Amino acid sequence: MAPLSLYGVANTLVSTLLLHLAAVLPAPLSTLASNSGLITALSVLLFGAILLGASLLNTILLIWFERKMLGRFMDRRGAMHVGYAGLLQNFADGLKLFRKHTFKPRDADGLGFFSAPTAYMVTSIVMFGILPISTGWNSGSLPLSLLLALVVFSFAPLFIFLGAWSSANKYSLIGGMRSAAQMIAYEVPILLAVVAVILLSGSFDLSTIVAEQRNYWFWGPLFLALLVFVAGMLAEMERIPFDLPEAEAELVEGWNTEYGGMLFAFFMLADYARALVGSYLIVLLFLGGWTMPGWVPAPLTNFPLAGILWFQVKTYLVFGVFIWVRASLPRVRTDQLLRVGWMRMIPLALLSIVLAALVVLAKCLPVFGCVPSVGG
Amino acid sequence: MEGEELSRRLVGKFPAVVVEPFRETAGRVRFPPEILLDLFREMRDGLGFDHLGQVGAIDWVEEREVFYTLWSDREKQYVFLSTRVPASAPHLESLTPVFSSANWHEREAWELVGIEFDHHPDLRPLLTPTGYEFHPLLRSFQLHEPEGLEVKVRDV
Amino acid sequence: MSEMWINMGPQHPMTHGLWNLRVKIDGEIVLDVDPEMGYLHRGIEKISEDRHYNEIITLMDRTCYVAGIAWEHLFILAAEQALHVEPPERALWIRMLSEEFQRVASHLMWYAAFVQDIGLMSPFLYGMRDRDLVLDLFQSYTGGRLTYEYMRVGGVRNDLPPGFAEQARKVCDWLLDRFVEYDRLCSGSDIFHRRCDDLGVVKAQDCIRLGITGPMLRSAGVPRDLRKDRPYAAYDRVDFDVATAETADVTGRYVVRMEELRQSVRIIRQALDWLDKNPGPVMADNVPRWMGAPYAPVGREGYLLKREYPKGVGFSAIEEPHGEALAYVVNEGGEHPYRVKLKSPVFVNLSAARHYLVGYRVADIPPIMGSVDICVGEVDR
Amino acid sequence: MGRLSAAKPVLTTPAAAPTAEDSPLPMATEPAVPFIEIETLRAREFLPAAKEALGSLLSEQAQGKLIRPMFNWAGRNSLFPLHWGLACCAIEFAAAFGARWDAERFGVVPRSSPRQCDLLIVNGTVTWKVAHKLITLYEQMPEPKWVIAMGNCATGGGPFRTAYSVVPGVDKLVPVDVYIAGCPPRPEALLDGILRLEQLIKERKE
Repeated sequence: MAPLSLYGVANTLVSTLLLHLAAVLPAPLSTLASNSGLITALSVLLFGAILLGASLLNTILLIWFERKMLGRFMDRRGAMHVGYAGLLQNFADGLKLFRKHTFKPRDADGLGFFSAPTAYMVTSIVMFGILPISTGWNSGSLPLSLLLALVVFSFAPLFIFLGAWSSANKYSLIGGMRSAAQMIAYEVPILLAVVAVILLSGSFDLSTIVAEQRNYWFWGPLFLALLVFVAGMLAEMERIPFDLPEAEAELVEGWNTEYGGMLFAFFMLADYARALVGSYLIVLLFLGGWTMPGWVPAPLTNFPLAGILWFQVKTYLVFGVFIWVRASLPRVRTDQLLRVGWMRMIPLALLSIVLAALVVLAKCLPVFGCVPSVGG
Repeated sequence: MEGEELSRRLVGKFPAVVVEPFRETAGRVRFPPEILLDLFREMRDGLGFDHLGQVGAIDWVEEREVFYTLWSDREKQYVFLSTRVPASAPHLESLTPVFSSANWHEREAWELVGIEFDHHPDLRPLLTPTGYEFHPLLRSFQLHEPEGLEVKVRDV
Repeated sequence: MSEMWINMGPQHPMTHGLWNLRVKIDGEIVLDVDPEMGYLHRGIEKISEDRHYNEIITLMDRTCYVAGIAWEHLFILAAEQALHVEPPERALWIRMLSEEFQRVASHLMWYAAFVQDIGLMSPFLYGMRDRDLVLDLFQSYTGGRLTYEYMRVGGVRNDLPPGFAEQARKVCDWLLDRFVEYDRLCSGSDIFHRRCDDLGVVKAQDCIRLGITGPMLRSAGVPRDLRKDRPYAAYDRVDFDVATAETADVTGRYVVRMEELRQSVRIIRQALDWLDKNPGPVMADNVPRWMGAPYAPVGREGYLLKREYPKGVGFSAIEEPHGEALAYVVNEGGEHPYRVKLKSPVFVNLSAARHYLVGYRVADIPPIMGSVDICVGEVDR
Repeated sequence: MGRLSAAKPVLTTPAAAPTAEDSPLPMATEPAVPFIEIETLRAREFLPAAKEALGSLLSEQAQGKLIRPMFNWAGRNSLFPLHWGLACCAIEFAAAFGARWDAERFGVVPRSSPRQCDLLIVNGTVTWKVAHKLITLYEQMPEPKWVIAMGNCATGGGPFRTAYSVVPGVDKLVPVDVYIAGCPPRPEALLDGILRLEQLIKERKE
């Protein structure tokens, strides 16, 4: 079965359009229209636009999902009256914030104040171009896509701190410093947990990592790494119990206290984009990505776009766990968070690397019956 | 502790003190303002009334009354103490050296009734806005309907 | 980062009301605090000098808006002394029942606010949900959810409606089940203990020195409860225990309040049983009819009746949900009290803020202040 | 209209006026303002003019039918009130976000920072001590913004009307859109007030 590819779709669309154009256009323009470089450029643009739009829609749907789920956890209903079951609620929020007056506090530093949310938003959305959500549905198979993803993912504290510093507000500043400390502290265990995955799969390429999980998903052998990764992701996403930078009770709104209007919308959207990306990463690294285990009947996995569907189902389940955690756990304190990060998470992550190495050794044993795949 | 016993134990030491019966408490002790600190030390250490309930003041136009309520865990009883200072010179020694919890109570009594507590560590207004010039609980301070108020409109 | 002062308030999610906590911090460590009060100073004591006794009840409800009945009760006890009026027995029991219901509602409100301070999101909704059930009961016999104007000099305004007892018992059963759930969500969580243990410690000696009362004092192991030590209403005729804890920290206050909720339900059940068996009047006979009127005739000079009372003073103390509240009412004849002095427990508990906040972290301020259970209305009055 | 009149004087610069007075019959070939200057002026004028043209196009054609209703729809369906408890009404305000009334159904989510709010619910007695803080908060909220005076105290001082420290009505300080009566109003009344405010926003013309 030839897998459907987003770039393929975009390319087909653009080339068909341009070929038809070339047929009607006069001579100099028709050669230009049939230029392969132009076709590639336009296809990439279209691909990007589709990817961006779909990802943002998905993010907005995620916000809706969280609001409804939280409502249920809290014995209430959440947004109901805007659109069917409140589906349009977040669009209303976004439009309203778009219309709000954009302003800068008097003492704020203009450059940092305006550029931080933008950069935060951009770096968060770029992630969607890197992560494959099904075969062929990413920007191309980069051999080091996992590393690239993690690097882009870890830009965030810089921009958060920039925004917090330039808003000239003490609460923002404390929030920004907490945020930077916490994200940097949890980068390390995340990377170490990822090392375990890399050991087991033998690749830095996310597509390969998913393909390696065709026999068994990595959450089984790498359960420890999964725990570390999930905890780290909770800290990276700044969600309860690790939402200290925005700790509402003490820091008002944390680092985005001074942000309003569209800039606030950027922060919000980027936050949820990061949450989505975090869930994507967990699904990709530990839960088999878009693949389904063999016992799932073929009709359920064979239809077009089945990969995307199952990937999204898994993502939302993972995010549902995050919501569940958010609804039932109190917030920890900064020093506790950092102590747990440096003194518990890192040893656990190191242990998980050892375990991964053992599993790699064990893969050569015939008991597991799986293909030894280290190094390709 | 009944009123008679309280009276017996206090009047021996402080002849100027008058103990009256007061409903549902051990009694009401009227004392001259000069012996305030000594009396309260005796109440706390000697009689075991170690918990300061409240400090309040009443404006009786010519003079002002300051009253204190103490509680004893041993006796399970309140005792009510009061003293009077002239309205022309409403000065009274601060109770904070004996009961540190008197701090805010005295700040409140100062700003509402205008009793000036000498040697108070931090006699700032507590409830009224900074720069408020009146002692609102004085009888001379009249309430009025807000129609008479002039509200200054601020240009935004 | 060097030392700096930050203002937590008056608009801050931590404050649960209208006050300002100025905090001097070095990094995350609190070096000094300075509470600024008075943002909700409404001059209740002054307005009371201008109102008829039964009109002051309106103000008392608003003095502490989460424990309106308790403050009505406090004032009524003092006013009855000052006016030489004795209420009938059934009124006492109804007052006690109301006060215990108010304690449940107030503690549930505290629970809702406190769990939000430590970052728990959903129990806030659970606390509010269950509090609404109690408020429904209040509504069935007083007509109000927060501000009741129910008690009168000489009794209470009206008797309980028929069917009230069954409904109240149902609510009690429901609440007891829910308290188990609350405990599982809070004290059953490891993070809760990591956050709240050894936090905001005020030992018994310091509590007494600083004048702290209520659950804060009981959490330090001092079993002082005016309902036991100096029984008013009918508290000497019901069976209940004083909840105490030994740890003197935020967890201790949580434990004390949770136990008080259970004890309140216990008192409520006994009161309901007694009220079932003993019907009777709820207003004293010797009170003039116009004294029970809900409002005075309009006009400042044109009263229909010249209201003159015998001179007297009244002093009352009750165990309010937040601690020990005192009232002192001076009646110099005439229709208005000469002076009403109210002592709020939170006022004193808050004045000791420096003692239990300095040395902890910024992130500890919300749980500690949450455990104090602040109601700014009664602090500023 | 205001924008049009503001754009016009740019064409007749003050430099041109004295020349016209000095020589009442200027030569036809010699423009009053040097050509290059006119071109610069025109270039400088282009952006505002284009903006205005676009704006007027939008305002006349689309704004009335599409854009304004759309933004009004968004604005009224996502009102973020300021998380601020003043007094008694704040408890009912909190109850309105509780499980039974759940104001989030209507997209009403309280935010703690005034920068992110568009609805100031004055839920309680405003004293003179807090008055200037209230005004600051109101000014910190970005436009468009609305104010609901919840309860009798915010509306007109309530039972504390005669007190020396109480503002007799918050409309002395900030413009109020919706008044809710009650002491305190029930959560239903608050929701009703919010729905009335939504109606106001729906009919908004600017």
